[in-house]
Amino acid sequence: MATPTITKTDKLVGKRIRRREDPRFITGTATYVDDIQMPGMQHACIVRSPYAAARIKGINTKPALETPGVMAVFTGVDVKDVGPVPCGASLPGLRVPHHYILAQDRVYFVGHPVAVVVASDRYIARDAADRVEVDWDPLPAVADPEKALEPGAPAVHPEWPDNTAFTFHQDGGDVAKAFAEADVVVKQRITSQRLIPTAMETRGVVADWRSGDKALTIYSSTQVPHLMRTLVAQMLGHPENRVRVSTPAVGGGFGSKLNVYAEEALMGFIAMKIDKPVKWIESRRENFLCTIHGRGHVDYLELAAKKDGTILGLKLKLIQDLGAYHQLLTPAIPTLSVLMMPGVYKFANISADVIGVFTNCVPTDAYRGAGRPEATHAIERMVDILALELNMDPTEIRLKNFVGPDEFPYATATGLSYDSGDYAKPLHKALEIVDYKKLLASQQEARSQGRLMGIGISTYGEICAMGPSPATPAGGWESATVQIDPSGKVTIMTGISIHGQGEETTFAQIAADELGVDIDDILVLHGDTAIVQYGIGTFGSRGTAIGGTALYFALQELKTKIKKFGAMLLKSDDISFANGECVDNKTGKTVSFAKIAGASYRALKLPPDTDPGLVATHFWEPPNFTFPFGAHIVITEIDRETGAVEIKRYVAVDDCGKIINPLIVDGQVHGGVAQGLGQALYEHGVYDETGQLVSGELMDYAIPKASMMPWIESSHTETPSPVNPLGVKGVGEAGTIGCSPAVVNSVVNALKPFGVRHIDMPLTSEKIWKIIHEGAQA
Amino acid sequence: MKINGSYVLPVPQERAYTLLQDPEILQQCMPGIDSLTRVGQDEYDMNMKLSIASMGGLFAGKVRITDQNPPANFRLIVEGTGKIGFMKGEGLMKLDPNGETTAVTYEGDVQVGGTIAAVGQRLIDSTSKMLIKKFFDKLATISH
Amino acid sequence: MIPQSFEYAAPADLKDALNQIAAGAKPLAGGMSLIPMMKLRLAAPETLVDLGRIPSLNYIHEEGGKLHIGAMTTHFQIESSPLVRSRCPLLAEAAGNIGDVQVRNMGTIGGSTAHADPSADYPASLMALEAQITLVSAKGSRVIGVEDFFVDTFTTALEDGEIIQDIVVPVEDSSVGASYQKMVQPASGFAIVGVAARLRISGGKASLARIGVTGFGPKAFRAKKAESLLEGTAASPSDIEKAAAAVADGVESSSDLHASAGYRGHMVKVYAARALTIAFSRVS
Amino acid sequence: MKRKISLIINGKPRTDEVEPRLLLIHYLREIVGHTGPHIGCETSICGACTVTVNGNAIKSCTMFAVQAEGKQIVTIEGLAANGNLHPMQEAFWNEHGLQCGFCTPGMIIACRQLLERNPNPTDEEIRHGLEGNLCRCTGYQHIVNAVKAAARATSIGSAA
Repeated sequence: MATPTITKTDKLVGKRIRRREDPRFITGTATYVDDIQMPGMQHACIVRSPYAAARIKGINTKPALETPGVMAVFTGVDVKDVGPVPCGASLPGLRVPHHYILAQDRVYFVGHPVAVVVASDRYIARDAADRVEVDWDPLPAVADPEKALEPGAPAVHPEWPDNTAFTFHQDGGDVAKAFAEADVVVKQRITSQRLIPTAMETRGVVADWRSGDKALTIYSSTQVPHLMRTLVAQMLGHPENRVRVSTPAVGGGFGSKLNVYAEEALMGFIAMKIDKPVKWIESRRENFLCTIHGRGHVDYLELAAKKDGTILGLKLKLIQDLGAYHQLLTPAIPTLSVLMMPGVYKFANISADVIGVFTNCVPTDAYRGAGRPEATHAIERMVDILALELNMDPTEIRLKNFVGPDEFPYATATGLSYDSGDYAKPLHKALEIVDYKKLLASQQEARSQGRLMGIGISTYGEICAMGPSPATPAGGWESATVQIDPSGKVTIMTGISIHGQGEETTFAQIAADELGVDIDDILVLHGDTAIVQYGIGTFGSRGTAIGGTALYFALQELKTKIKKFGAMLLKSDDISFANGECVDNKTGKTVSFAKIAGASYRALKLPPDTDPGLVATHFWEPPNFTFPFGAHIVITEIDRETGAVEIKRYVAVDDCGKIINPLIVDGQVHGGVAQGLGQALYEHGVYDETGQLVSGELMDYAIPKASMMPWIESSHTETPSPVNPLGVKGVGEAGTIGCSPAVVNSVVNALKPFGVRHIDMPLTSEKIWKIIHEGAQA
Repeated sequence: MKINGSYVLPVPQERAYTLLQDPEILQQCMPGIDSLTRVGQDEYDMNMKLSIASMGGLFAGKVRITDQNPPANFRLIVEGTGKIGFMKGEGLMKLDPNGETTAVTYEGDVQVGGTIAAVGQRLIDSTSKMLIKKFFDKLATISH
Repeated sequence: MIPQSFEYAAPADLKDALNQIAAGAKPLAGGMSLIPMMKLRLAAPETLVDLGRIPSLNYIHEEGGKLHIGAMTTHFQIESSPLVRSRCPLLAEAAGNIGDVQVRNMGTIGGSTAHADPSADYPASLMALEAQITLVSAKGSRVIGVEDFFVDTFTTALEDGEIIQDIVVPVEDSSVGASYQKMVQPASGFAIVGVAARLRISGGKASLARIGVTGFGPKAFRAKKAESLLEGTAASPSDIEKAAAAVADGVESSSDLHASAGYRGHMVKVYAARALTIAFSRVS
Repeated sequence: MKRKISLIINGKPRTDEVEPRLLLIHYLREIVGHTGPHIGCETSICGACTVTVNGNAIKSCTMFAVQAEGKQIVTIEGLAANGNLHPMQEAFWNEHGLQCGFCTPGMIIACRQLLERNPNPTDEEIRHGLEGNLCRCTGYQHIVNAVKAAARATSIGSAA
């Protein structure tokens, strides 16, 4: 059962307890941004480009303005002084196009906003949007990043005809020497297709302007309220302390809401202009067209090894489809891929070239895993290809090349320091669960019967807890405030911005253990810049590892202060604090938590050098990233007649460090696997040659349904991280990162009789059918 | 999206060529055309009401005929934009004499954009083919 | 997400509805195709006549060895009807394959059939069942065979002012086995190809073979060549294989994001063989 | 233009004047004030807007409010009775059948319908029965567990 009976002295960390935030969701009473109603609120509808590239010859807003109920229509000219949509990433020589919040004289992708209609009702706004007349002059467009690099390709931004936003080179060790000494070099082009994040809640913004106070409140479905406040204040040229960003319930983000979009500033701008609240809710079609996409990699890889399977080095040319603009982190994502290219393997030589390419498509940016799934997919596929080349078992080649458990901290070829690990452990556990020997025998048998059964393994390593400040564009620390009320109730204010990850529960578990109070006496607040001290937000599997650690240190500060008050009240200098009371170690006399809290605020008397009240705030800067890892094994069988892939078994053994709540960790793994499986088998954001998004609705873009998901056998090993005192590493993205290579390895393995070495995702039935029946190699 | 097909018109090649260049004939045969106004040499402004099942929309655009090589081949370009998006069809029409009939082969490209492109993916192929078939069916009946 | 304005009527009387339709109003059945199109503004009827309040259009009854199904009968009613399940199981199976539960609760057989989506599930089974479709307008009614009903992509034999009133399918005896097998487009649930097969076995021979195909081309069709290849044989696996290989002879296949024309061409054979094999196994 | 509709929502009768084009989901959310059902797409795929109309689960984004005239509607807000959660709500909570919670109100209504029609479903039947409801967070496994737990709880409840 999910909910064990808890007695007060039980430690809660490590327990499988149900979430404390759930009642509002299961009763339908949670407030999402579209649930916000305000007196006088207006509704915005955005007019967007149907062309991937076009000149705007003119816009006639008059018919729209004349529609009864329409209050205003704005176009590019009205907002040209609003600051650009920000790019937080910086790379040497990076070309940054000025990203106006409404197009000026030209559009660069389908969905580019060109005008906005503001009306008293969303139906009227939609009607009037149809009456905005735009005179277009269509231009040639390019949607494929490799085609965009060809000479003579249409220039996405005329000022940069080579469509190259940046190039980036990273070297580690001596790759030339490694390749010279190699017995074998395997080469492969591997893509990681464009994906559409598809949070179930689309984006949405409500902006509320109080002119008397010059105060602007932005309610936005975002993962980063504080960063949004800083950046939107800059864009609007309004003092940051008079901008408040509040996140209501957020219906999923997966990176797509780790951003500041044109619409946040645009709604702020409109609210200030019309002096009324205004709401914009993205349609699903807009969400597909205008919210960032993920992935978009073409990797050319070469892996050098000795004939015994020892990997010597890796060469990589990475072409990143950036889309038409840089969103918040767009150019930084492929650099993360480079960092994680070595995976869990011990080789010292790497050479990577990244080319960031503009295309007439919506920008790519961080989507669940952000750079790491691409890297893991590439290296895990390359290791399998090498194993195939050397006729080695994929487990053997992995075990041979793993960084050993006694080699941590381990300095990688890309300059990272892996914190802790024991990579063989989850692999052995997974092999034991599937009974690998027996499995190989049954595969032999299946093959002899002509059945196409595949076994696929991925042993992934990832980088989490984003991340030390020098490595992130906007600070990589996190903050927590713990406030104990005079009555002894505890309120936690965290700088992370929770939207499904469950920290209202896990943080309360941590605090309940540290303070010895009932978990029901703890409240976790987040996601509102008017309530919470500055914070960074939720992304990059950082919530618990950094936000939780900030909380841990704030709790330690408070405990010290509590003990001081306890000592004063008990008139003792030998005090311990446990189970919510201070104990005089000499006499055994106790004073309760609530009593101490009351005394601290009443302040009739104070301990020496101690201020009244029980509040502590801690900003924690992590000394390093954390590096979770794990092993996924996928058993597939392919329908020879149709090419359809059936997942017969999915085994995931993940090591995310110390586990605070196994129920929540399992949920994160399941959800991560679903998104990895979506990429492996189904999802593909497809632009046609002219830059039209043809997988433009949920009718054509397949995210996994319940019937498409296998049962996931999830288990764990626990290797604590030395980076933080909680020993946690992070688990938000592990499932996604581990999944796709395991699935593809399994399918390629199933198709071994056809001599196939690699297939690019998604592994559609048709692609596989062609390999079986036409000998086509993807 | 590439599109091609062929159709037999029950008239000789010269006649077929003339018919296919005649704006009045084009107006009668192109599904949904409300008006075709000559604006230049072999260039017409067009208004079209396309309806397929319950879907439909008004399009305004152009019909152009280029690369004439009578009576063997020419290029037909039809483009229109409307509230639900835009479309552009461009095809090389090849006329091969076949006794008293003419085999018309077309080979071209259909581009659509806007809402139609995003939600009509699975229908563009079959719908384009249907519209072209309607065109030739009608042409065959009038040419008699 | 927001449709254009329209006028709305929901008469309880069929005649009333037909008069309004004759005057140009668009009929609204379950709305499962029409309403999403209206929300995307790909459809913008000026007047909708909701047929949902006409009790005389919602029924399933057996009469003269046939099942009569009213146009406004929902997919769920058909899927779960003991009468349909026992007397014409193929239609129940097809209904159960449509979309999802919510769609089946609202969508109707008349609406779906009239929409004539080339990838819809029903048409394959209606073809295999040689359904008769009653069309009605203010001027009167007529009966048309399903093969004549589907004309082209989204194009039917319905004249202006006409709607489907009723669909008639045979009551099957135990010498008939049938099956609908479909390759599902994972995003939308529509058929990439769908094949409905119906076999009567008497004296060890297939005395009747009917095969309907959807999803493959511009409209649903009957695979008559495959049918005749199978009739008179013992419907052995190799007979089925042979017939399945001819299932789409002479029909041009569609191509889209989800399946190329070539792949559809192969899958239609695979699914025809599967449908026939299962149909054969269901003959008692 | 506007039409009067009278219907029963979560057991309470109500009458409103609405434009024919007003979608049932917008009526429920913006006029009635039941913001539990959500809007996740416009093509009737995601199921976040699922409510029951006369006992049938439907997508309220694909129905006009005028079509609901005279009908009985149940939204997520109508499930808990006298302060007690519905067994399906309780099961979603216990089994961690939700993360961001956005699909949850529609999902719970669909799961409730599933058990009404099939009180002891297999895993496969559950997964097939939920094809009209998308969840991007959970990978569905805990949702399947929740439906099974609710089935057990309901059968124990009805046996008692």
